[in-house]
Amino acid sequence: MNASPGTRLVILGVAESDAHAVANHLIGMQLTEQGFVVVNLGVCTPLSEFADALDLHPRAEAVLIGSLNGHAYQDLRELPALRAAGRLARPVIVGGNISVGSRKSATDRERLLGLGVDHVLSDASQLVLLLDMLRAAKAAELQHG
Amino acid sequence: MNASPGTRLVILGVAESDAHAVANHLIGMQLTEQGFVVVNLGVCTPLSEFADALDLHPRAEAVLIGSLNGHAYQDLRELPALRAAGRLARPVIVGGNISVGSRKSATDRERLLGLGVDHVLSDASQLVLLLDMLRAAKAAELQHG
Amino acid sequence: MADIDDLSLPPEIAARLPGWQDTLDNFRALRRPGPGRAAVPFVCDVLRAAERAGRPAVQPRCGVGGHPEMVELLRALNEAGPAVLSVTVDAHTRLRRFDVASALLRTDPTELNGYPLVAHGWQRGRELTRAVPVPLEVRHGSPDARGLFAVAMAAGITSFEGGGIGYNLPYSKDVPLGHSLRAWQRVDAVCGTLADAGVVIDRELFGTLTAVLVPPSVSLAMTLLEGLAAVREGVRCLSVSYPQSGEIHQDVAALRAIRTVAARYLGADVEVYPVLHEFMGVFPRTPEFAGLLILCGGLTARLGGATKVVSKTVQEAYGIPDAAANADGIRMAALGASEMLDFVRLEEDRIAEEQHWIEREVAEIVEPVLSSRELFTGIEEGFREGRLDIPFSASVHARSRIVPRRDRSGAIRYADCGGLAFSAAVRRRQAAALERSGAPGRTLLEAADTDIHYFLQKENAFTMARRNRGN
Amino acid sequence: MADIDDLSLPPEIAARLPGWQDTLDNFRALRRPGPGRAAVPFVCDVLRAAERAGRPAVQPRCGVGGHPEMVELLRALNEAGPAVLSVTVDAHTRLRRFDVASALLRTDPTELNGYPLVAHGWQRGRELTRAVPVPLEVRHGSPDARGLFAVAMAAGITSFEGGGIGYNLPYSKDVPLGHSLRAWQRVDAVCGTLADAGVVIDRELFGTLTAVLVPPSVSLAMTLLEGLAAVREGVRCLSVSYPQSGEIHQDVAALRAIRTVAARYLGADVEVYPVLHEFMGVFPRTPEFAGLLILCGGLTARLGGATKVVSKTVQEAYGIPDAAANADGIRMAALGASEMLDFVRLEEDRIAEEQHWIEREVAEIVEPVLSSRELFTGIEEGFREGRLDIPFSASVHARSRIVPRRDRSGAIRYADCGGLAFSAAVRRRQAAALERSGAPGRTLLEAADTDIHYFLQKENAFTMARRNRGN
Ligand code: B12
Ligand code: B12
Repeated sequence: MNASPGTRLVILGVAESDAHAVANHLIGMQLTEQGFVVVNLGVCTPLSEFADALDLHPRAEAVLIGSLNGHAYQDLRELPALRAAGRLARPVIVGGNISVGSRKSATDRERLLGLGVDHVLSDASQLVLLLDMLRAAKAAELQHG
Repeated sequence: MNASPGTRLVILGVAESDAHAVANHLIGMQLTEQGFVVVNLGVCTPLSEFADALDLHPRAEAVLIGSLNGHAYQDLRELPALRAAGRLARPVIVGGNISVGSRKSATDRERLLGLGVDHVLSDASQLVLLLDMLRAAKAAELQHG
Repeated sequence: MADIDDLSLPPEIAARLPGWQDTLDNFRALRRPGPGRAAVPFVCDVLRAAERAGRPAVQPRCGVGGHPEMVELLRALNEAGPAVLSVTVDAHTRLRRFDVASALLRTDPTELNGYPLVAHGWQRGRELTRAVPVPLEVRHGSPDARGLFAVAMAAGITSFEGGGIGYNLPYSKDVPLGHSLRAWQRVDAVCGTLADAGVVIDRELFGTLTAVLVPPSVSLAMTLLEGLAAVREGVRCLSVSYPQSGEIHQDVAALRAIRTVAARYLGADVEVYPVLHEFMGVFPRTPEFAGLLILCGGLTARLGGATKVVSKTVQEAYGIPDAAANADGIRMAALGASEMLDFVRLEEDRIAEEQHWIEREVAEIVEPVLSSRELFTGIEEGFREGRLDIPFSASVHARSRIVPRRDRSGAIRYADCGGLAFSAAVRRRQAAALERSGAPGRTLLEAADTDIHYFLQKENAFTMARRNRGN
Repeated sequence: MADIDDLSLPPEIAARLPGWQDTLDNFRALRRPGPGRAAVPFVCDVLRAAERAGRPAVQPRCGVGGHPEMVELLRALNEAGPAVLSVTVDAHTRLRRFDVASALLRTDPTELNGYPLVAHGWQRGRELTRAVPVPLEVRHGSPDARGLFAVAMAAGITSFEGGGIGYNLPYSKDVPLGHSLRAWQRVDAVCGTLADAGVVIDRELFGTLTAVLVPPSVSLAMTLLEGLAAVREGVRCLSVSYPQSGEIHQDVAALRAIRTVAARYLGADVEVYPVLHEFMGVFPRTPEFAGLLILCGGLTARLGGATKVVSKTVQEAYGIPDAAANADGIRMAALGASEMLDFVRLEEDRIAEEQHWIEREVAEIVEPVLSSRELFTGIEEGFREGRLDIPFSASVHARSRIVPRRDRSGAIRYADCGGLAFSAAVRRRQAAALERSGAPGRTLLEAADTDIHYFLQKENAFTMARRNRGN
């Protein structure tokens, strides 16, 4: 996990109450194949552990959190507090099945954004595109800002 | 069909545009088994032919008309005119599937009653009961009225 | 060569038709891509493709009164991927009450239980054939369909259902067989002329008859007689339909027997495609049970080698289905015929035995007719004397002395062969099948009622058992 | 004799429990009719009855956060005639975050993905067991379920799912196997005590594991090891579950192998019931396709001789189902297992061959463990060294070096056997099955993705083909 400074690094994991592992395995493989260094914290990972991992790997471009079991909101509740404490200062990208029940509403997504989640994806295939866009936006910011 | 005067007699048939024969066969058999004389006009019978049959068999207690194909209202449209001309002066009992479509409404039934249909049944099993009740009511009427 | 003039149409229909050459040109134009639309194959093209693919083509029944509504319905159903779509005609048009159909069309088209093609006219018919990329079939039930046929041809519809027996006896009270057979002879003759001109019309024969408890050999015998009449007039593409009894071994055997019987009697100049009509009797009422029957219909069609299956819907028990239920039915039937159920094997011995007897019964029914001096008079005499017969006839021209029953397995048997000239061997087998079924003491009426409501009763039993924790 | 005290419960749970005698009395009272309610059988009674009847009992998963809502849900589902109902527990409770579950219960119970039984407490649990005339099972996923188990027993719930392997590796990140195995040992020991007192608790082992592409021999090996541990503690009734792969020959073989393997290794003192978990992987999205898979699950269960089948719903792909969809799922699974599909035969040779190899693979996986000095240390060492393994583990305590793939028929094979000590013969057969499937050039990731989305892809192919008129 100590890759050369040029390689891109992300932190990946599954939300605290959630044990769904398959997407996590696949996304980890996929990002690795695409040249990323993936710090994979696996399933059932409290938000504070994501913050710890970021402290350890400050180079990380983003924090990727999967949540399939419907508990995304509850499991990410500490985000405002952690951010207020200056931690998790990276784009937090959440993906999966973000609320309980078979009929979803737009408010599910808005609630997460309200917590400070930066992006909600339903499909991992858009992930690399999003990471590239975020990096480009950051580069532009550094240049002009 | 020239049964002894004591036996009960009904006129049975299927509405003018309707070729569904199975219920007609079964109801005919059933009433015969129960001791009725059944004048069965069969499928595709215009209302005027029901009236002709009643003229021929004035003893008939009721006129039973099946309609399965959804065209009951159109097929019975002449009823007010025939009644105005003094014909079909017996209880007209309609049974089957009385309107087009898989969702039925109460107005389907009301429209038929509005034409002068006396009873609408969805199930032939209530038929003998209804005929018995009609006969009892008539007897009572003759006694008191 | 027969053409539209030979149909002896009533002048008010004849006067409004386009010219013969225009009708031919329209058929040909349809098969090529047109402005803003893909080429539309003929129904016979679709059948050949399904035959090659080894999976039945799926077709729903569908017809509503209004024209824009009909266009919309076809487009909606097309989304479910049918191979053929139907123009199911209303009951008034079937009985040539064109004036009643026209009047209702003006006042309230939703009162019609089908699309009144004659009242709408061939120009609107052409709009239908161009509304969707799948070909259409007219499904009706007219003992004498000459007018409807002429309009359908002018519209460019490449499949036309019916025949002198199957569209008479179940569909009208008192049209003599001689009349209907000869009316259909004209239709077939025009199909022959069209075929010579390269426009092969698929003629589907309605082996479903009165739909309720039809013994397979009765169905196959009737379509065989109609098929002979059609081929004689030059028809080149025949779809022979058979109604699902629901006992799969019997159904598979019957579908397979359609091919052997056709090969034996109809000769090599005609393409014959077996078609399964999904269960045509009293339909179960719950979506699960109805859905299973529809799925099993697709499976039965594939295992029986049917070229086409006409699907049903979970609303069958209630009334004419809405578009959504109809689309679901198409998909369910297609799923039943799909590779998803390719693992299903049946008891082939049982099927072979069943098929043997069906073929024998058909032979015993039709061969006396075939040896009569003339086919139509043979048929007329047969029905008059009861040697030909169907159960539950709507028409006074069949005796309905046949009494069908289901045996213990659910297969349809003859409890009374009526006047059919069956051999002792056939009679013995039929009796034995019912004997084993052993439901003694029931009156004929109770028995008929039980057998007619076969799936409804199974459904009720299933539901009750589950209520009572029997699973 | 082990009793609740041996569970070493946290004091806040232990303090609130009823006495042991009260728990026993409650179980016994349930089995008798009570005021205003019928007797409720034990789950093991239901399993025995299903076994005798030769048709699998049907059970849905179900659990919502609120108590009145849960009672209502059980009552609604009961209408569909399940043989057993579930109390599916929320994820927080599974992970022993009882405080979080309690907090959510106060603020918004609909935020919970299951019924937090511990937070509700055993008194409400008793209301559940009396709400419906069918017995309940707790389905959860707790590596250490001692608290939940104690509450379930106090509530009178007669079936409890889980085991030291199957409820650890798929359900948590870092609970050592030694811990979970020993926690479940306590649970099993209490079940032994209860059985001695005449209260036979059904213990279901979660052979489904991580649910996605689980090779049958992995599933059977894990439940066999758990089964040995349970029997050793006195468990008398074991349900051994296996997740439908969707390839019916493989599934039927696996279900049948559960019986032979149990007979060989578990001895005669325990009743063993094979259970099919309807397809547990990525579910198709259209109601027709999902419905077919549910129906086929019922069929597979019956043909494989399963005693029970746990049903799915057409909303599986979307989220926790509503009551109506769940009830439909029960009926669909039951219909698939009903006499309606009794005509279906399978290629028995293929099944027999498949079963032979599954049994052999299981033997090769478990026998080295069985020959180790102690079962639990054998299991722990096995996983540490990769001789025991499961694919896609959620836990760091399995290596997940096994790489499963589907072969051309859809059956699940080992593309890489990881550290499993398979013989050359087993490896050859596995390799051959995949070779024939020939999908060269694909990366492992692409291959995994395709195989994981097997039914979704079939569904898409079906839909697209129909859109393009391929039928
Ligand atoms: C397999 C499975 C399981 C297995 C998981 C095994 C394991 N450890 O991995 C088992 C059987 C153990 C299981 C357990 C449970 N499950 Co589950 N499970 C499924 C199932 C069938 C498939 C999930 C899967 O593996 N998919 C394959 C992967 C590749 O796809 P995916 O997970 O959907 O991921 C894609 C996207 O979501 C997204 N994505 C996922 N993660 C991330 C992360 C990021 C950063 C991004 C950008 C994108 C992204 O991209 C992926 C690829 O496109 C789904 C239903 C379905 N889809 O058919 C239910 C489902 C997810 N499970 C569900 C539930 C509720 C549970 C349980 C809580 C039990 C319960 N109460 O029913 C427990 C979990 C307990 C816990 N502590 O969390 C529910 C969620 C309900 C809801 N949200 O309303 C579902 C939808 C089933 C249902 N209909 O009820 N489950
Ligand atoms: C068999 C059948 C046919 C056979 C009929 C053969 C024959 N000649 O008998 C065939 C295939 C030929 C056929 C044709 C048509 N049919 Co049809 N047919 C059926 C089916 C499947 C069963 C009917 C049946 O025989 N039932 C058995 C008997 C015993 O039951 P029953 O008819 O329901 O009768 C009971 C009650 O209705 C009542 N009852 C009936 N008559 C009477 C009379 C009296 C006096 C009383 C008191 C009670 C009563 O008591 C009976 C016993 O309880 C039904 C759908 C279903 N139920 O599953 C559709 C159905 C009746 N048909 C229908 C239609 C529309 C037609 C057609 C017009 C074609 C079309 N457009 O789809 C043509 C008829 C053309 C015409 N001229 O009428 C529709 C009616 C739609 C609506 N109302 O919305 C139905 C509901 C199918 C559907 N879902 O679309 N049909």
